[in-house]
Amino acid sequence: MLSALATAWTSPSIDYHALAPEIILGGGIVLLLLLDLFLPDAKKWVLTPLASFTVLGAFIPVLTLALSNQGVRSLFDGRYMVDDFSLVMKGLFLLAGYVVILLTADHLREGDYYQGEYWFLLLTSLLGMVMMASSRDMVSIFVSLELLSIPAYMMAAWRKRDLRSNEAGMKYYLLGVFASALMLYGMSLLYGITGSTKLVEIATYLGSDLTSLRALAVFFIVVGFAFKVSAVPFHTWAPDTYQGAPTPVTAFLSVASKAAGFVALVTVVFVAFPGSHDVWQPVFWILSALTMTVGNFLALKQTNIVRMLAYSSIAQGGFILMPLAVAGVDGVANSALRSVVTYLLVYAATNLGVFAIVMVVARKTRSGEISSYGGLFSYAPGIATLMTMFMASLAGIPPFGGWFGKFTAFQSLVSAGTTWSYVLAIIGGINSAVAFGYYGKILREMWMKPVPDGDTTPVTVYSSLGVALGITSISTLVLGTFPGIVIHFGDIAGLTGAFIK
Amino acid sequence: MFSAVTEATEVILKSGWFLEHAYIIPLIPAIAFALIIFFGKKMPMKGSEFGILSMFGALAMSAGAAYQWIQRVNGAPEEAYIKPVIKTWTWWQNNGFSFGIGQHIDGLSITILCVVAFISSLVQIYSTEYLHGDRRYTHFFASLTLFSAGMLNMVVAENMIQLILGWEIMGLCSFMLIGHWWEEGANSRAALKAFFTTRTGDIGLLVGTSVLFFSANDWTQKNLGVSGFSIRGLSAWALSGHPGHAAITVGAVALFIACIGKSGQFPLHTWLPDAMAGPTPVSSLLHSSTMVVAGVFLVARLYPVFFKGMNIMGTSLNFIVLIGGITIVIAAALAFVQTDIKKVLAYSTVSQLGYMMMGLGAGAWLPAVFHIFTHAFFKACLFLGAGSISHSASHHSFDMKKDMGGLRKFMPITFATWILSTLALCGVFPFSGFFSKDEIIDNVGHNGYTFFMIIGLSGAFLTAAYMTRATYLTFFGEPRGAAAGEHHEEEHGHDTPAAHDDHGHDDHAHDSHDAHAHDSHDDHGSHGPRESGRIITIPLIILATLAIGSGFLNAAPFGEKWENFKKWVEPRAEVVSITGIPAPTGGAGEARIAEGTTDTTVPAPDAAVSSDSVVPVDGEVVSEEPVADGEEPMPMYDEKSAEVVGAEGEAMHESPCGTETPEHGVCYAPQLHHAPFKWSKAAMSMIIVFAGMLLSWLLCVQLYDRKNKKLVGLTKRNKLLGAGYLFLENKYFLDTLYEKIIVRSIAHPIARAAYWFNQNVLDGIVNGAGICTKTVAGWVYRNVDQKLVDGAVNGAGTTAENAGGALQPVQSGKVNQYGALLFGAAAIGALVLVIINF
Amino acid sequence: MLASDVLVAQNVGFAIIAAIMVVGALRVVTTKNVVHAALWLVVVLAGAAAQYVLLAAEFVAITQVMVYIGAVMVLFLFGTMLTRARIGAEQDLNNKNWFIGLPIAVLLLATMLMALNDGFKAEKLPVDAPVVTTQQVSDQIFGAYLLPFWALSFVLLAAAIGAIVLARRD
Amino acid sequence: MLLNEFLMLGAVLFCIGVYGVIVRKNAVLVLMSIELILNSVNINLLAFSLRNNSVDGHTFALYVIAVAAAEVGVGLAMVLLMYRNRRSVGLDELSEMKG
Repeated sequence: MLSALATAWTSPSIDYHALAPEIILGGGIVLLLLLDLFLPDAKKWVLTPLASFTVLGAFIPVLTLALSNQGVRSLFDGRYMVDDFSLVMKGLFLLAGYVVILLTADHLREGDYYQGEYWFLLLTSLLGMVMMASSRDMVSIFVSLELLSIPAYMMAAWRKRDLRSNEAGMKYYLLGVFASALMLYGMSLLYGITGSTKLVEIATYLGSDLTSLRALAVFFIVVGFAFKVSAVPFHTWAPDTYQGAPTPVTAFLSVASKAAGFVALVTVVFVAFPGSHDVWQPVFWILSALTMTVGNFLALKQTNIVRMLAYSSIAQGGFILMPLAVAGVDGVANSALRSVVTYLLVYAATNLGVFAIVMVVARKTRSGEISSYGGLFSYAPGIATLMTMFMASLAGIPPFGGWFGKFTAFQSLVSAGTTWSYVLAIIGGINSAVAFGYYGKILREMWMKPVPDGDTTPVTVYSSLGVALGITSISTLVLGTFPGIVIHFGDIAGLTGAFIK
Repeated sequence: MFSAVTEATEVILKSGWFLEHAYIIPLIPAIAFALIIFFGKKMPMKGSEFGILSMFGALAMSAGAAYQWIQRVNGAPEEAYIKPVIKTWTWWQNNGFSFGIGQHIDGLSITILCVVAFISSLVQIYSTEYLHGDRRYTHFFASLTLFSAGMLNMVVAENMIQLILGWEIMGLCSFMLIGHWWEEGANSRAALKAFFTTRTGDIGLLVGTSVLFFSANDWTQKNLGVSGFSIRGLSAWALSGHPGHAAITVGAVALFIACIGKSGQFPLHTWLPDAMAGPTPVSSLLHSSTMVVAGVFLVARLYPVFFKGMNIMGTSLNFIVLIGGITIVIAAALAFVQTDIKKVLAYSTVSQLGYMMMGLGAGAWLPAVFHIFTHAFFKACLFLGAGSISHSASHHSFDMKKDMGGLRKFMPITFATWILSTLALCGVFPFSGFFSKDEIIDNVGHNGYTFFMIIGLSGAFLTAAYMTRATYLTFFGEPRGAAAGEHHEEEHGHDTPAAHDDHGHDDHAHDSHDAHAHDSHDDHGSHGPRESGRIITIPLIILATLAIGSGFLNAAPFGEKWENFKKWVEPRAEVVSITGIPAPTGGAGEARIAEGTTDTTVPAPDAAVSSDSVVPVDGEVVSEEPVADGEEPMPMYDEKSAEVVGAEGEAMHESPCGTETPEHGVCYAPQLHHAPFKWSKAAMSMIIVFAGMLLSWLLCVQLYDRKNKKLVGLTKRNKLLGAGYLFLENKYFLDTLYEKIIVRSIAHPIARAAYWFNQNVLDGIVNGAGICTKTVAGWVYRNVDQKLVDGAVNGAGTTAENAGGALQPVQSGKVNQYGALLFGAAAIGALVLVIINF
Repeated sequence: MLASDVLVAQNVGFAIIAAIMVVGALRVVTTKNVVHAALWLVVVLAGAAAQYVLLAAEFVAITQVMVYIGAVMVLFLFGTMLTRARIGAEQDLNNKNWFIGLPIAVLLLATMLMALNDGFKAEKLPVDAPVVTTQQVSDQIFGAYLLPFWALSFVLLAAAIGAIVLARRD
Repeated sequence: MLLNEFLMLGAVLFCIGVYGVIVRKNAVLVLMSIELILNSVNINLLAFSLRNNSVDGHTFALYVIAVAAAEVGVGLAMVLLMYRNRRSVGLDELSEMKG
């Protein structure tokens, strides 16, 4: 008999404070849609500030939640948790979303886009990410994943008359659906084995019996998220999509969407599969090694800047995956989680900055080739300097943020102290050297090459782009110079259900 | 950090404002850098005034610190451990990690600080003339100043993280500076190559630092209360006997790989000659006297780690001494076949760095550090001299064969300073190189590395020989090419590539972009060679003076009294006792040290003295300190106590800082021995040096003056020499000497045997050795250096790119295939996992 | 074997429906006619709905019929028509990847069957399970799974609006 | 009824779907193959729901159906967009970006 018959339905008690970021975002989305419908075209400019205020408004309850001393807020019977980890990640998503809005504002105005719907989709995707950070059961994770993905598929194809943009959207969509199908199959198996969709309960019931099925389920779920973080060999969509999609969308995908994938991956792995590390550790090891290496080597061959950045971001994903390959070793889980969070924060700041510059430069040169950066320093020294800083950060050169992300990743590997972790550390070390090959290429273009067409009119930086550049560059610098700040985030980022039971 | 942990007698060391605030030294150029970046272009001197003033400031502070350090050492008992002046501020920390920034000032850092600040000041002054009118003049000074800040920061660094920071800043700046004239593709290639090569080595630095940190942190936290990044903590840890063999070896090897990259040691030396593509002041500052010694400095700084990790003095061979030895010979041989004067100097630098490494590897710490000191002066002088020639005489060419010759008449000051520095570099007696290089060789032999002593002597021979060749080509003979007033373009004809030492023309490091720099005002080709202006010659003169004089700081031949450098700089291997976990670190004026001694009957008289009061300000000595300059050691100080460690008075090992382990104390430097100076040994090396010069000179006359390029022709001519025929037209006084020694003896009737000897042996040596060296070196240069090593470096890049190319078909653009890859990978992964877990 | 253990009718029903579904699915991926493929898909989806009934999930079965056959299939047919696919057989529906696709599918199937066989062996489903009522499902949707439901509404909204923007002519 | 009967039916449908998405060039047919895969997941979920005596599987299956419907809508919109720009729905033609 199904026992649920006996229990009458009671209205679930909802902690509205805990859900405030989601509610504000949702309200903003609806308002945006309505205004878009009723406003005359001349007043449509209102939508842009509305979108940014929605995001910033959603950020306020994140702050108040972080400052309130209530500890972990558990909603819906533990299916939705607002803990420190989720708050840090929500903050990251919202800020990244805000920067993307800044990047898009002028881009939209100049291009041939549907503005209102674009903001609507962007905010919807952000809502999915914000929910992903708190989801602690498979249904929520699945729906959040779709909520953040489906708008992103369409945003990638948003430049409707551009064949490349179509292609980008189609590839992203198809592979995304394939991956989520695999993940769903894994989730169904997991549900079958454990009889629950709640991650914490799954961890309890996921014993050591049914081993082959358990391995299959865990693997398929990991693959589903590996697609999202574009880990090799599930990365194939990324370069094509990044190249074809409108640049702000690419920035959004390569930062926020990837971070959301990592959040889901980390949540599932740490909360639901702590006992199955025999399955996922080797998988992450191989994924990480492949991702770094293939990403780097393919990046070396690229001539298009966005495509190169796509491979660079794939390779960076490999570094973020690195600590997960040892997270099952006793006592390393915490430092691995901290390292992932730290790396994501640093990476988000740096990569968004890079894309801001790509947009600034593309506005002038109307080209996506790396060679169009020739002589950038001679006519836009500030931009070239900032780009140098971001490149140095991505390459892991102190004192810019990137080095610290790499440092924490290596720290986790070394503290695991197994042979395999050392081998992975060595692979990572070699890759971080190889990576300089293509970052250096850009530097060389900027500083040491003549301007390709001799056109040295200075570039114009719109105010919104300027603000975006300011935010990202200052964060990159501060995160690298005072890593104490980011460590603080990393420290509080305990994952409820995994470490604080 | 230590002061509170001892019960033993404490010695008060003098300190002073400059010592206490040495951390300001790197800040000065760092601030100047920012000023140049923001305001440089608007200033009357385009920002160079900021750079120069900041370097003067740094130099003044370094000098002040040096003075106070000398006071500190002189005021301490003879065998007391001279505690470095250490300060730490926590930069950030999280669980288990505490990263500080601060200063670690001891004799070594003071030495390098002074050298860097001094050379930087001169180079900056020199650059104002050399780069006058350059289009990126301001940027050049910004980079140069930031570079100095990086180097100074590395030198004062209290811990490894700070050191790495400085190290990386230098790497970045060298990239900018080498590629300063990037319009020529070779320059930006060289810049990338330099950065890439050193970055490759830097992986070792990161790995080594992490390994050491994780091995040492617990020990240092518990015993010293400092983190495992702290240089002082690592030194003590290395000598404490606690570290496992594997950990410290891996750490030391990894760090040494970084040093190989930075200091241009074999096999990563190839970037250094290529880096001569940068402007000459850059070569002088970065690639002779400061940046490249960073690797040597690191070894010297963390000497205990390398000492233990590499088993220095333990066996007759270790990694450091081996690499150093190989580098000496390889680089010196390569210097023979260069036509580019800067490349000769570059290889010479590599070779000299090999000496320093070899010295460090063989336990000759002090001579190696002293060689850093002296080498900086004469090598900077040589480089600036080369720059002076190209600037004023050879139309920005550095080709000795085509564009120089006979310049001694036109450039007397450059010539004189060049000769003095060359003599110093060769290690001729009263010049500074003698006191450092000879000491290295001497100590290497003394410490049982006989084979490497021979290598060192051969290196001295080769050094003398190639420097003589370079000198001959540049200053003697007839002016050629540009030096003879020919037009600049003409000498670029590819008609006469010298058959025996042609090297790729593409990596010629012409400073041809000086031409760009001077487009505005220069009158090309309309004047012959002339002496450079005062802004160039005055630094040359200053440096040449120091090339002569600096050796006397540690003139071992004249007895102990002259060994000041040893007294001031060498850390003393005394044991400092510690008991248990120390109290929190002391205040700013932490000037007390602990002496390990059993005699604790006399309480420390200064127990109540607050740390503030022992800080003399601005070099003033606080009178209450019990130890006066130059007086007897403290009465309770027991001579034997250095061998007896621990509060309980346990009998300790005889040499606590050698191979044995102290039980209740730590020490910060290994016990090293110095070879007693012997005139006989000095004489021997002098003979070798002079032999090198002489042979080289003869060869040069043969090859360049007589234009006698082929071995067959030379032999033929030598037969004619037998008739005493051709030398008559020789007009150089050393040719007369040559005639007297060789030709007369050949002609002499009693010298039929000598004739045979000459024909077959001396000739063989002169020609054979010379030509063999040239051939072999040429072969090595072409095949090993340019093809193998370069090939490996470039090949790695090509391989990586090819690997990327091989992967590209996977990215076919077809979405069905992407799907196939996704599901295929999932299927295979699932199959493997299912089978494993079946 | 007792008769009560073996539900002959259900097993036979399952087998027949399963066979039809597999054939239908194979036709979906092999047929040369796009409209036929859509119709075969209807067969598979209807078969799935029947299986859901066998699995005591009537509400899901009804939803399946309404959403898939009622809505999704219509979408597919519209999509087929709007893209002007010919109603008859076409030659150009497949690419040349069958030699990759077939091994992958077989390998994946083998792996999954192996794991399932290893995992659940001959485990039987409960025979007397009552049909899950719609109330139970709704209790869950508006209780524990309220937030995903809320999110789902945004998913559908986003999909609808985005699809309109992408598909409309302008 | 055996649990595995349903699961294996699901697995077979899944793999047929996988075959379909790899070999079908026509984008609409690929979308149909995806529906096969998603349906196999639903069969699994409901079979497990019965096995585990819990209602979660039903709810999950409903969410999957809803999401699948949304996905098909988006997919068909993209196919239409593609058709409008290229007059073709052949996925092979989407290879402007590669390498």
